[in-house]
Amino acid sequence: MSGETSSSLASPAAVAVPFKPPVVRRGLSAIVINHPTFVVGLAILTVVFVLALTADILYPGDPMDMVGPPLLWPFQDMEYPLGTDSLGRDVAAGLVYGARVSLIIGFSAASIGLLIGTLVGAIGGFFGGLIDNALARLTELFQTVPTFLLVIVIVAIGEPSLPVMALAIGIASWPTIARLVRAQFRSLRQQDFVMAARSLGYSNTRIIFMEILPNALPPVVVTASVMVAGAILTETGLSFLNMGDPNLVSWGSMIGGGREMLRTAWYLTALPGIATALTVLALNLIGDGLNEIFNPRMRQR
Amino acid sequence: MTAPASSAPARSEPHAGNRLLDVRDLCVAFPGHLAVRGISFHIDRGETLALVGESGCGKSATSLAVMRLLPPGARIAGAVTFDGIDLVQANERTLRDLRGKRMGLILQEPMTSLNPVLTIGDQIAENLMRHEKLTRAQARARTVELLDLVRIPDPARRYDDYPHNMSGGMRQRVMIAMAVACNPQLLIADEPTTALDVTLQSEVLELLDSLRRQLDMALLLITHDLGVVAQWADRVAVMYAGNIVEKAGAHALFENPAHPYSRGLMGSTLRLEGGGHYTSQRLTEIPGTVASALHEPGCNFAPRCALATADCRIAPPPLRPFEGRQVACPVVTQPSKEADRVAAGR
Amino acid sequence: MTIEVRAQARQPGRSRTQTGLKTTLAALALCATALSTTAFSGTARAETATMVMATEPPTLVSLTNVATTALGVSAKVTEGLLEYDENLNPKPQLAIAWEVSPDGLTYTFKLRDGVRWHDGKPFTADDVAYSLNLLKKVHPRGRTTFANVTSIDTPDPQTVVLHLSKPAPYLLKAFAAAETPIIAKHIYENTDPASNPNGNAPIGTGPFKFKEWSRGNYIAYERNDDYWGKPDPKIDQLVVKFIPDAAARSIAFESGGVDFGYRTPVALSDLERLKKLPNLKFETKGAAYSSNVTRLEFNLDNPYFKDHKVREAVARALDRKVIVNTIHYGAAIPTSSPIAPGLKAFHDPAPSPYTYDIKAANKLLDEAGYAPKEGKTRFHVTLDYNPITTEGRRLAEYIRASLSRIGIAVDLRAQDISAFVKRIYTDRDFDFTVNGASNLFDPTVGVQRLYWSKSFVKGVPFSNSTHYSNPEVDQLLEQAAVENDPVKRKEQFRKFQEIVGRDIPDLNLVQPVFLTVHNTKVHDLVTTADGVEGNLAHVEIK
Amino acid sequence: MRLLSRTGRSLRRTLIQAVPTVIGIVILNFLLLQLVPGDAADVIAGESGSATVESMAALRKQFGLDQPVLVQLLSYLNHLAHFSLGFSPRYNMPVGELIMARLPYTLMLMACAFTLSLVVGIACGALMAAFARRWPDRAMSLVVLVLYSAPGFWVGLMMIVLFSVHLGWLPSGGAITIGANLGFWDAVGDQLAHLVLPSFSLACFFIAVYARLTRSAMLEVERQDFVRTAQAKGLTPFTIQIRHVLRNALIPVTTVAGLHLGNMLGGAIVVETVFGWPGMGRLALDAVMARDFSVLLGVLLLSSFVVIFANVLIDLLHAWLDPRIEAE
Repeated sequence: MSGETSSSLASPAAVAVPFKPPVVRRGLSAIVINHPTFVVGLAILTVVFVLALTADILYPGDPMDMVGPPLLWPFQDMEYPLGTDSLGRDVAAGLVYGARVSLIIGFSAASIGLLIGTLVGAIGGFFGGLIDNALARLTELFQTVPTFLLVIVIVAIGEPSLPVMALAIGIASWPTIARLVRAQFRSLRQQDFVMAARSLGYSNTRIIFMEILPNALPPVVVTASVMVAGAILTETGLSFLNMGDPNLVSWGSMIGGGREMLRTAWYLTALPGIATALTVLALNLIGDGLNEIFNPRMRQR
Repeated sequence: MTAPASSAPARSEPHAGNRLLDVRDLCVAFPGHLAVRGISFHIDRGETLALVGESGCGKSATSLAVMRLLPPGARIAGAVTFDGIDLVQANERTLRDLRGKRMGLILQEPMTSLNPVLTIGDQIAENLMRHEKLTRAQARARTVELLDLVRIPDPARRYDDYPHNMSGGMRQRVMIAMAVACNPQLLIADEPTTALDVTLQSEVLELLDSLRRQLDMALLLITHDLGVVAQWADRVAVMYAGNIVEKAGAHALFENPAHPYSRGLMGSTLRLEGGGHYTSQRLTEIPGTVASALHEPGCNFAPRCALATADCRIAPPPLRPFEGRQVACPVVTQPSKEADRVAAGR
Repeated sequence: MTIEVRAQARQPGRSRTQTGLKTTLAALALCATALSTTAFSGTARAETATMVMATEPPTLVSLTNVATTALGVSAKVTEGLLEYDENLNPKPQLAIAWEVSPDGLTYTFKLRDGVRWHDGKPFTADDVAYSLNLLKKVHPRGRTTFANVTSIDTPDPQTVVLHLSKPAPYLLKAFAAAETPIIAKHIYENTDPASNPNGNAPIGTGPFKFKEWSRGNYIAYERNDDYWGKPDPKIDQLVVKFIPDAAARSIAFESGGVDFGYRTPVALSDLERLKKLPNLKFETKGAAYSSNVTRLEFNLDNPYFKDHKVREAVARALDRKVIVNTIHYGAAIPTSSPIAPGLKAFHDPAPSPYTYDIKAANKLLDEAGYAPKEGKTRFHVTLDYNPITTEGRRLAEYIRASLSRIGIAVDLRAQDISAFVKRIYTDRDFDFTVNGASNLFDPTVGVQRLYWSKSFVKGVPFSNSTHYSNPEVDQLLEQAAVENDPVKRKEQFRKFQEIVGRDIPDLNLVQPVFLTVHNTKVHDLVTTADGVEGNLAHVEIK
Repeated sequence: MRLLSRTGRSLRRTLIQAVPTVIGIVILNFLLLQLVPGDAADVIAGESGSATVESMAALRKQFGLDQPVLVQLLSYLNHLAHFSLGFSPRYNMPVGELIMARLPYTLMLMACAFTLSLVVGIACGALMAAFARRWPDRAMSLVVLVLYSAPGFWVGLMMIVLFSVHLGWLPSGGAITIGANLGFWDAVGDQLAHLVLPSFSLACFFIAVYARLTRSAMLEVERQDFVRTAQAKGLTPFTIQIRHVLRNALIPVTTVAGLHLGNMLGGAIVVETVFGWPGMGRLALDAVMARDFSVLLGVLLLSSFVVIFANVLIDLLHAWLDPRIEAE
């Protein structure tokens, strides 16, 4: 009991509270301080985005052009700070253009997956009964077939180019979203606000898209970032097996190209690998951050 | 409902030997909320002290602070001496040896305070084996005895049941068995019957009290139900917004509540003996809410208190002796006509 | 009295958890490493030679399927009549003597006596006759190689006589084990040769007997104790191991996991580094039997490449020196002749009339009427490349970069081997393509199929993909196919190379040099023209 | 006893559910594969580097490619009805036999990778939960995230360089040291040595998944009341974390564990290529390249069975872990 001794009626403060209770911050500063990982993730992703957008300005030439002597080590010749590959192509240009390809594939594949997954999940979850059962079987079917093999078959059907790869990865990755959305819809369907909407005579489609979907979105948004990360990893896997688009430099094709020189020029594999890992890491951090922001219960810890 | 068998002797000089738990100026703060604002009380061996107050007044925080089980974000200050050991300064090892062995805890929600994937017998035996160094077989036998002690039918078979196989009342009995397993000196029951329906409540409380006598345990009973206090507590401490506003013998408090808040509480409880019918007797309400009074400099209750004067708003009133009890209200403890009038008017 | 505030921030009793879990994790890591180090130091092995290959062969006998991987393993068990030295001069194997009649219409072979099949049955002339007749019917090249053979008879168990309708000067060089496997009549008679189980567990006369094939993993052969070529073979067991990844193969050579490999088993980029290692040797001999040529084939029905000027411009835009050094890291010989330098007897070293000259190439394209639009691009074309070798893709990328310098924008198109073959040879849906073709042991068998107008057949891979037809070339090829006099034949092929060199229906760029890499403890590995594709009878581990 | 009856019931239920899924897989993939350009005959000709009209026709007949698609599908389905996966003309042996030679390797790799990812994942998750919000938790979360983000084959390649080339501790690829005719135990040790790198490379993604899952599950459980009861019993934190918190956190982890098997099998393809591991993944890849659809369908079917069967096992583990389920 720190502070004054007891005295007359004026009486001491019952007890001066010896410490200041920890303050809870609100608003933007709260997000920054409570979720450092989210901010770091966002920062890395913005850097990668800026690089991808300004690729033309940074390296105007064609990244696949053979501009320098082959197999230069990074910082060996300052004109090519990150060195050149076995054909004398500038690795730095490759990484920058690779960022563009990887992001395009990542986001387009994820959006295809999201679209199909949300539709299947919503319809299945909302209507239930036979439709739900059939769609659940379909989701399960796609889930048991090894996803990567499905992607390979689809890419073998179409010619290995950017759109075909994005479609293939999208088609192979929708089940995860479908399961999630279906679960959300099945629980949200019984909520009162749906009864209310029905009583107002809204059509089913309006209820699905205007009423239930907005409520089902938070977990979907969180999984979306993970799906983009997964799509980028799958693309690197495809390019590694020489199934990538030959007209485009992508991180996967750089890893694949550098694979043979693993013993000598290991930087050719290491640099794109690190670039991929960093971007995917950023997306995962954002996913985690979103999860914490949307999920207030976690914040009190 | 019978009156409590005997109320503890009126405030008497605390003789150290009999003193079990002595709390001095206890403060507990959670991030952004000061739950307990410097309270002091004590419990003697074999005595039941009730901590009563509305929800949010910090009584649960106090019980957890005593056993040092507050969640990580919380801060604690003051002195909590249990049988000569200062729990605030004690290190983890000593605390762990105390918990379960010399202090038992009973939580409020029987549905969630038992591990759903372990049998109830194992969960009790776990406590025995931790402190009593018994073999598995001895612990099992002792547990069956304990289950029988808390009047659970066919204890040998029920040993291997899971919590979800039992009713709320049964589960609370298991909690009690678990808490008293090692014959602790102090039992802390945090609203033990709030989640049960009325018939079960008295059964469980009666069991709790008989065990207390049998095993000569002190009981810190935390509740918001004045009926429970009247019937089972020896002494009572009334808490309001993190402070103890009145400490008195249970009998004395019900006879003549001194602090305006105590009086308000008493007023807003249905009294059967008075014979009053709801049509004739209006229950008095205490205006305002707890939150609104929280940040006042002086006495927290001032904004809602009928007797509030200028003095009340200067500094938080200390507990002062008054008619054989302790009251934290300058108006009540100062012999002035106006106070008597109000008191008589009740 | 000040009360020192003890932060409750730590959940009570944390320190004990940290130590408890930490110890278990450390223990886990410890036992994992201990386990691996002890197991890996295997005990001494019986004398085993381990050969490495990138992919698994579809069959172990090169009868109906002559994939390069099948050629690599077939001869160890199934031998041929002859074997050849570096200059393709025949040496005895199952046949100890051979004679060709002056008019080139009768071939007589004297067979080795006392030779037994691995299942103990005697090897006789009937087996040889049956084999040659079967090869003519089912072997992918059998039809052309034995086209002129009308009948085969066996006067006695040790003699085989072939009768031909027309002379076949190349025929005597066709009897290597992998190219013309001699199989047992009693095993293949009235069975479907393609699905005969012998393909997966072969019985032959060779120095090694088949022991075990663990799919995707390895093939194990054991020593044939009563082999006719005693004291060969000098090793107890031959193992063929499959490692698909080039970097992993380099590591296997370095760490001694494998003893030898052929057709440049390691990544070209690793050559320079591996050559410095004391325990590895590099052999250029042993690839004479099938020299490959890497080519850029134009589709002459394509509007652009129909025009000779455009083809010449492309020819002048490609620098063979860069292809040799950058694409093949020096392991290739520049050539502009349709006949590979490897076929020394027929190769015409005369240089191509179209030397590397970017300015001339641009002028040609202007003359051809393709002025560059908005600054740079004259026109767009798509380049397909054969996906089997990694060099194919890198060459395609070089061509794309080079042609962009003369205003031709090239889009690459990737696909796997099946889609590639269908697009080029069945659908003919291509502008130009990077492809490789083996000249085999004689131009008539290996080169004629690429330039002979009659061999332009839709759906038949590695035929005349350019759709080239030049009556004078046809006549020269048809004469050389039956010309007995070697001097005249050489002149006919020289003239053929000169015309094709001028017409350039396709650009022959380089002949990749196939290196055989082996550990220094491996001796007498390459003793014949087909090198490691031979029966490895003389191999020794010292 | 409870588990036994439960096995029967869940096995029956899954098998009944599995039949339509399997039929669906066969038909979906069979039709999908008809769209792939080129066929098996083109592949063999492409590999041989030469062919004649007759040899191509003979190959097409041998592969049964000259019949209409529907006939091919029906013949495949009737093969299936007789529990045979058909005959692979390219490898000249029954598909069943071909796959059975590769199945043990894939099962070994999958089992090893799956257990490794579960054990290490849960251990890391528990450690991170134990140190929640302090530097060990932050550090391990970062390491786990890097594992989660880096491409599996890239990690594999880097490990080969480190462990096999520089340190020489582990073999760089393949399944066993051939021809070393080791004693039984040496052979097992040798097999394990070959298994370490590929299974870790395949598992590293899933270690991250399970670690993050366990961590959030444990943090969730720690807020439950019964943890406070356990603490009130004065149990050591280690006992509380393991007996009470982890034991309950395993339930949500096992439910999700089954979902990842599908793409673990997919990931195996790339890992098998990097390590030259003779598994079904690479066989499937080669089958796509070789347009040998009977082998590809065989692999798809068997991998679906592996996934379905594994889910049954996980369902059992789930029931064992959570007594409340049995009360359904």
